[in-house]
Amino acid sequence: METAHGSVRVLYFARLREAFGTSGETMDLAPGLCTVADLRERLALRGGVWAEELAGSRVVRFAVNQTLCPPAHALSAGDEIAVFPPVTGG
Amino acid sequence: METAHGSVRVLYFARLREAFGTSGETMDLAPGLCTVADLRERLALRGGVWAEELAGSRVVRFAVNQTLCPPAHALSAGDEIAVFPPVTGG
Amino acid sequence: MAVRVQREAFDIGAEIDRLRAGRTSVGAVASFMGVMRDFNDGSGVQSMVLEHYPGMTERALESIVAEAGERWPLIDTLVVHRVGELRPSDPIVLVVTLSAHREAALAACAFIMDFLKTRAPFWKKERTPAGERWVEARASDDRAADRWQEGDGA
Amino acid sequence: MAVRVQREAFDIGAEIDRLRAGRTSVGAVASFMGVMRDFNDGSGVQSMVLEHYPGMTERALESIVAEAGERWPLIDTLVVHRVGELRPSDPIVLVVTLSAHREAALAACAFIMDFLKTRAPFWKKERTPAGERWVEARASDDRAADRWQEGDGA
Repeated sequence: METAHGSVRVLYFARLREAFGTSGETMDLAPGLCTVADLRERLALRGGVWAEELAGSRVVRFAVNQTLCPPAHALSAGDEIAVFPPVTGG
Repeated sequence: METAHGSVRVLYFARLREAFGTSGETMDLAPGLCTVADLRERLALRGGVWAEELAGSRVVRFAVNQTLCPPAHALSAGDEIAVFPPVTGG
Repeated sequence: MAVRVQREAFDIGAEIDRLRAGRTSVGAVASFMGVMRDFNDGSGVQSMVLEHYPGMTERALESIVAEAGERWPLIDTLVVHRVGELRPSDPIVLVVTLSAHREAALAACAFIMDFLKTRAPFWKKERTPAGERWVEARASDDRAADRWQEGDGA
Repeated sequence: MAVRVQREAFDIGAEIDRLRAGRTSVGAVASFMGVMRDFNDGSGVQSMVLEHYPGMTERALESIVAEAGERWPLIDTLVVHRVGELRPSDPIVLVVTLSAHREAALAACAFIMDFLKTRAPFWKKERTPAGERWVEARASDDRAADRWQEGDGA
């Protein structure tokens, strides 16, 4: 069931996945939820661990459709948005 | 049989060894033969392939006692002096 | 050019031999292998779990390797990165670059590692005597990646 | 730290495994392998003979490796260089550096190759369809070695 604006898939990895207790969810693209920065703000408003991880200045990376994106990146219906800490592979 | 000044061992490698037709010789440290540059000049005076390789501006390297040395390096009796083209290993 | 993400160990000698087999124009083979240490940030590490983002991982590695191929004349490139549980001394990542000359092979190998460290979605969680902890990203890794933007890459 | 000059081939995988065996503080293994190409300076090369200056060769390599060890925190270093007759695809030289972190291992590996290319007394003679010829030194190798004098080494 989608809204008029469509929805996006949001994925969480590593520390954020553990902190939030979920590896992902589907969110509706409501008015005011237009960019990656909007998404971060919207999630932080949930309070608790969400605010702790996302409300402050902690570095969080976002990938839209599997490509790293800056906060100003615009969201579209059907996007896969990943939210994760700076990577530590290699 | 050494002179009053003693002698040095001179070695030739690679293209120079082939051009000179020898891998080395013993030379007396006569007056005026004090540095690596003097040795180069002395050898070039032999003419022919010696002049061809050593009289001009062709790059030639010198090692004294197995360490690369500049032309001004002073020679001592008993030194092992190697004369060779720029190296091409690796 | 090949990129692999796998749970299994790899054999650096076999990987290099396979990559350069039959290629007589190769003059330079540079490689980097990242290995799990038994010590990090002041404490002993007993084991490690590597998490990744399937799909994006391969895309990110392919894009890094493609960028290296635009910057240097490479004959081939291999990137293998392990995921899952690892123990001290286990190889984690392997980068191999083939070129006619050493400058290209060595620079491309360093470049790929710097970008892999900052752009490829892998995360390490360490198990220490004091419990589990997610490894924090190093500021020096961001600086290492940034140096390639500043004009003189090679 | 080990330096070897030998006629025999070497096995890069076995060399790396032996060097890092039992060393759990190693986080980074960088390697460079120089390989004989079948083409150089515009003509096909059928075989090559590597001449060296026994005694000075080992001294020069040891001094280069020691200098790398002063510049970077290395756990160990291996240099193997072949002499005698070689054929296309044969490995010529191997440099392996071990460190806790990749920056040191990769920079030291490049540094050792740059200095080996300009200071270690090896000379290559190629056999081509047009006859034998001594390989000429490349000005770019001198420039590569010079860059380490200019302040920012890493």
